[in-house]
Amino acid sequence: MNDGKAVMRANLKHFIGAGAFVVVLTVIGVLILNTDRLLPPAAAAQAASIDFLFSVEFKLIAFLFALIIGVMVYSIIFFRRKAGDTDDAVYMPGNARLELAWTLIPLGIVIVLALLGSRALAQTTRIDPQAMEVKVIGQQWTWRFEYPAYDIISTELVLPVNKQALLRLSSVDVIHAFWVPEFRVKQDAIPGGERLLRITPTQLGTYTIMCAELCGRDHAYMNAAVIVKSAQEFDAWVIEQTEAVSDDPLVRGQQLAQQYGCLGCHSTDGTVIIGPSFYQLFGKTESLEGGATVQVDDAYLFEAIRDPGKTIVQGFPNLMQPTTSAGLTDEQINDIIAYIKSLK
Amino acid sequence: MSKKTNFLSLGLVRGVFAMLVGMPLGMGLVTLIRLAVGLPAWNAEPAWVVGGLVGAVAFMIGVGSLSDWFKLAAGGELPEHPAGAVNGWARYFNFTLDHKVIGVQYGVLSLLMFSIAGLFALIFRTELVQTGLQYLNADEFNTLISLHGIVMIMAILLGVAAMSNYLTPLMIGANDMAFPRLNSFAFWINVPSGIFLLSSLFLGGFDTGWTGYPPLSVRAPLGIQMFFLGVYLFGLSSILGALNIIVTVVRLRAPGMTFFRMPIFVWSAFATALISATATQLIALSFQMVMFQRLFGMGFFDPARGGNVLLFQHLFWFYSHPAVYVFVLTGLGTISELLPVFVRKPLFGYRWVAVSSLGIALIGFFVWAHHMFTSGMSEFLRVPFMYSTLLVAVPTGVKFFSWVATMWRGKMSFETPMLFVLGAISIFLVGGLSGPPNAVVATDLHLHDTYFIVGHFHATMFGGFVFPFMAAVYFWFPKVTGRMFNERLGKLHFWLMFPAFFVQSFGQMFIGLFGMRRRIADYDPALGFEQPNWLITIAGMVIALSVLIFFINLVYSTKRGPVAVANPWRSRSPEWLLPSPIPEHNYPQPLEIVGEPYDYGLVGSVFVRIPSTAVIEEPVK
Amino acid sequence: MTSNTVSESYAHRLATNRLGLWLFLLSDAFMFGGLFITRVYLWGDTRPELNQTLGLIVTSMLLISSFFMNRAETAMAHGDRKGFLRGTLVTIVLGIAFLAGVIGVEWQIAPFGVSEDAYGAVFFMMTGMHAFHVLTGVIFLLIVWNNARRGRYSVEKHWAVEAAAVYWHFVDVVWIFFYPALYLIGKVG
Amino acid sequence: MLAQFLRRFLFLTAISLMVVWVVSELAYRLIQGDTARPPKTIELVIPLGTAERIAAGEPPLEIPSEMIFVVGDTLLVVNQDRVEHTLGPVWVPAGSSASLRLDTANDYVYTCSFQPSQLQNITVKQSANWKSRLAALWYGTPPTVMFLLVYSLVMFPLKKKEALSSKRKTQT
Ligand code: HEA
Ligand code: HEA
Ligand code: HEC
Ligand code: CUA
Ligand SMILES: [Cu+2]
Repeated sequence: MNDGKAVMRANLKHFIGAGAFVVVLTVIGVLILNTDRLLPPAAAAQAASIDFLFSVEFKLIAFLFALIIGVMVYSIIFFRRKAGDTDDAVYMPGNARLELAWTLIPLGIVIVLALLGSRALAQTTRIDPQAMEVKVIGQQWTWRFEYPAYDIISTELVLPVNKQALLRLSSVDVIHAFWVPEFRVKQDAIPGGERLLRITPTQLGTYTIMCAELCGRDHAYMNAAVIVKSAQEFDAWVIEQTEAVSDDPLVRGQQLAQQYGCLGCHSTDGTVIIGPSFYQLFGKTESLEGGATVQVDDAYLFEAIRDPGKTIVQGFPNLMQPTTSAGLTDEQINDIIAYIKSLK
Repeated sequence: MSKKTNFLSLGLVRGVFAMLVGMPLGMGLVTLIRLAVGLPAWNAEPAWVVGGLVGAVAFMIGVGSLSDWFKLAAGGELPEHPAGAVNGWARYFNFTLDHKVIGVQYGVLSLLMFSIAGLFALIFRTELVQTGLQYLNADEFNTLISLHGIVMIMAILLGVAAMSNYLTPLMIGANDMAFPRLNSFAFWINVPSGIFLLSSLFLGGFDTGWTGYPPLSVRAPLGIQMFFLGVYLFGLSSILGALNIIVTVVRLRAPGMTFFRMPIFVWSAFATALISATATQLIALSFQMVMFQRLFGMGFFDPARGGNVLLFQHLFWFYSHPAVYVFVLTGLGTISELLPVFVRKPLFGYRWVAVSSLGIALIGFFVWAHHMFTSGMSEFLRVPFMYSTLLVAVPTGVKFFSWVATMWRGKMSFETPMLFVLGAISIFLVGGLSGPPNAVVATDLHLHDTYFIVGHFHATMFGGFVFPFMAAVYFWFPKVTGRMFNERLGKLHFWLMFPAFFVQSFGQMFIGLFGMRRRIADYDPALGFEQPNWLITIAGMVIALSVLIFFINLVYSTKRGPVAVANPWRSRSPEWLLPSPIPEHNYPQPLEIVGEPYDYGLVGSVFVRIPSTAVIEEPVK
Repeated sequence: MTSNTVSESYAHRLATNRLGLWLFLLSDAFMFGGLFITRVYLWGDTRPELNQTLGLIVTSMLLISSFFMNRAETAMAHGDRKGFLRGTLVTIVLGIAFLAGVIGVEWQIAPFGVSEDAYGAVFFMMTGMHAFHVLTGVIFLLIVWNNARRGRYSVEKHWAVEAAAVYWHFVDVVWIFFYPALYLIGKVG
Repeated sequence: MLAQFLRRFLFLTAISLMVVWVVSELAYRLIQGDTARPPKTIELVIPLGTAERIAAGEPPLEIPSEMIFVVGDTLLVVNQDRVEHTLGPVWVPAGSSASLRLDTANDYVYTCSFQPSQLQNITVKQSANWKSRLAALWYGTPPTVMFLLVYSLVMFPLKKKEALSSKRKTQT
């Protein structure tokens, strides 16, 4: 076996050359991967610690990439076989000390990275006891936001700036995920339990909430707006919303059908999205799975909304979940029925 | 013994016929049972599932894969080494015991599946060039990405099996696998599997992605049952094939071949097999549970009935994470195997590289939950999984550093296989280095389910499987066919594929960081992703073009290529001692291993000796 | 180590087969392990109300069958074909009785349906998958029994017998984990 | 050889346990902040005059805004006010006290009569109890053992039985 040191001394020139190459590549890499340019603008307090971690990781990546590729390209250039040379190269089967070094140093990096990661995770989940609560309910393929403190239901998420929002995420059907790229953090909304996400918006503006977990056909379109307002504007919005409740059941019904995502599956113009259209639904004779027919009246509609699994319309899959309408009171269902009736 | 080959003498044809008979039989059976217990006679789901299972068994009977076992069960004796019943090209379409034929069968099926899945990718990529939906509707799009994913994964598993089947017995000096019949069974079961996977396209497709998370998969169209069936069967194939590899490596090594004298490829095949043989059960179980929830209404994943949707993810990823190391380890083994040959230097730190494979495989069992960082696991549990995931980087790093040290001061030459090896190293490096940002929980909160992940895994899979597989095909092509491939076309293939791949992968990572989600049929024009998406698609097409060139090269060279010299790469590995193509029972005499496998440059060193014949030394210069 | 001539010897072949079988069982154990985890995950420290007497009866039948299987195998190793046939037959009968107990009785009297809740799902899945293995074991034993009756095995060469026996014991061991998981652990919920 | 292997396995398991314990403890400190402590009883005093202040729309005095607890904590509400107060399920007559055990990690919002919003946020976090520590060891140790084990095979190869016995022979 060759003595590793002797080999090293003999190759000082190559080491310096390759080393310089690696340094240059690293610098170029760091310049290219400069985080500001690779991520959307940050708009939440949680993004800060994540972006810091990104910048650390990108620098590490730039260095490691340069290290391997640099030496490799150097070898390709300087250690190529000359034409006609059929001899083997120097016999260099290994060096335990080197191997140990490149096992232990990465191990150290890994542990440091894990600890940095834990700290950043802690910062993103830091609790503000005064946080404003919002229930976020995902359903194929809409979002609904409920503000328990103000009794508001909305299809857009409106948040006051610089105040932590505690989002309680849940889903009525399949798994969805709440994500706003500018806020960085992401959390699945799963059926059968609430999951928490904390966001402290720091920039005014309108962003897009995207559903980040494949949830069926219109997953790509499962977006909603998140509007970050100043404290005063937010208060104004709250007042506007609470006063906006109409006393016309028809209007309320339409709003509810919008908010509860009914219109995501039921059209109002006769086309079939997923379920039967609401258009001219009332009064018609519906044939049900299993052969029965039924005259669509108030009682039937109420039943079909409250407990959709009970009667399945012929030719449609049993996709509408009882959880869809679980949040609706009886009056609210009647409002929706009033709305359906109006669609003639 | 060679019979006249007619159409029906091809096992494949008989199998397909049998399957066509078996499926309606199974369906009829279900219908009869349903009638008997008083249910409505026709229900598509159970009919297709049972029909499929019966069809698969019928296929295996038709191929002739079960005949020997039936004979054995009826009390017959089996010859240990029956002469091949069929010769010539027809062997490749029949039940056979020869591991080399089976290896080629795997390889060809792998490339076929690869092309089909690649074609799917090109179709949905074309859709993504512009915002809005032009050619596909959302359901078709979702079906295509899901099928692209799973068929590619099947292609990888087949490709891995191809390499390890063909090479492992040769490299350890064995004449065949430990269980040749099982080996053949494990191959042929893939054919109905592939048929099922693709048939889901015509049964409504499925819109769940390859991961098939419930409750979405519970609500998906009928096609998903065919997807489950397909995965079930190729999972079975994986398990049986892997078991065979382990036994072969443990029991059939030539005298003198200790574990630390095995060619490095065998190490990685062994490590891979350890994963496949055990973890695969869990994906089968998780899919079976969804299947049963659909068929019998069992409430595993229905929270309203005490089920839990996260359970599925735990079971699924317990397989599917280790599976990604199944995808790469043989590829990395190939890199380690070929590099010394083209550098003419020993593999630096052979033992470290060897146990690194084992390390990756074993650590890989304990990291699955990193796919679930945002799914709502308990908060603190994410930390140990972050740590264990990052730990995998260390043995992978050992491999990289050792490769680079192997190149250092070598005498590198750049034939096509070597180009693919170097390409593989650089691409896998990109893929690997994009792993830690995913593994660190805080940054994964941003990256999860974005195109960054898509970029990450295409880089790892291209670098860890596609490129090494192509390197392997070029490298062992003369061994398999006895002819050389066309070097020019090979280089053209590489120089098209390599840059195109970087464009594709970096493009994906770039838009992912900026907020492009995975698995979306359409994206918001305001985000400004049209141009990068257009580039990615073009890159994908260039890759496809290069693959087409590859196929042309293979087909042409198999027929017309110049006859290869015995050991064109001057490799020390034992299979190069044999004539090409290799005779049916590999080694005429048992080998004797007398040295280290990679002692290039050590004067007078010998790895393999065939006793009683001349010592086979370094080929004459 | 091995040479190719050795690799054709029966003893070598046998050791190879053994390794293969044990690996297969290891693999299968992962599946059963997955089921066990499912039970822990979904049931936690509760369990359904099941018929304890029946549970005890079927469990003892399976355990006793393992004893007879062992006797049968020993008989074969000593060239006692009659003894082997007798022992195997008892094993088969007990195995079928176990199946009848679990599927024929327990499934019918279980206080929940398949599709009712997580109790039903897990219970039927665990017992079902196990019963499936018992069934294959019974078929395997029948084949071995039939071949033994026709004198296909000898004292030296009876790998199929050994394999069937090991497989049977394995299925038995799995039940030793499943029985408490289903019948004993946790509060009745 | 097997005995040798097992001995090494146990030894490395011990080392890994230690390594993982150190790493996870550090991570835990970072994540949990002030909740890395055993459960205890915490007093919440409702001072005299709170009801009037609420009626006047002013925030109450001396009621801590940080209401973060650890699983197993007991919240003791001491009412020094002249009127009765409620906090979620707890009813505290004037001048008396009542306690609330916080057994499940969750974020609670209890209705209460001593905050202007009538709501009190209470967050109960999993403490660094032995259960979660054990979980960390449980998930972190196996990979570490595997890691050390495979590399130990290179650094310190297992000795073959023949080698061992031949050594013994030469010694005697
Ligand atoms: C061939 C397949 C393959 C391979 C080898 C890997 C390797 C790795 N993967 Fe990847 N991964 C996939 C295929 C693969 N992955 C797939 C298919 C998915 C998506 C599945 C889906 O959802 O559909 C995925 C998703 C995925 C996720 C989930 C992301 C998400 O959905 O949110 C994570 C998170 O941790 C991850 C991490 C890693 C890590 C840390 C490695 C490591 O093994 C990488 C190690 C390598 C290196 C780090 C580079 C070389 C090392 C050095 C130079 C040494 C020094 C380095 C350091 C000290 C850091 N991968
Ligand atoms: C080995 C694995 C592998 C390979 C090689 C590829 C190759 C490609 N992949 Fe794939 N991909 C996956 C595995 C792979 N993929 C997986 C697992 C997923 C996840 C799925 C999911 O989310 O569930 C995925 C998802 C995925 C996405 C994300 C979809 C989404 O989330 O919306 C995209 C998008 O760009 C993509 C693109 C491509 C492209 C352009 C190629 C190109 O490189 C393809 C190049 C083309 C070919 C290789 C075909 C060439 C052959 C011919 C043209 C010859 C035809 C001739 C005959 C038929 C004889 N893939
Ligand atoms: C996931 C898609 C989906 C959502 C969301 C949804 N539905 Fe449905 N709905 C269906 C389907 C599918 C059917 C037909 C099958 C059935 O009857 O259950 C249906 C049936 C109905 C019917 C009976 C129609 C008829 O022709 O008899 C009514 C009424 C109805 N839905 C109302 C609602 C209301 C109100 C909401 C919102 C609270 C809603 N749906 C949300 C899918 C949906
Ligand atoms: Cu909801 Cu995707
Ligand atoms: Cu993974």
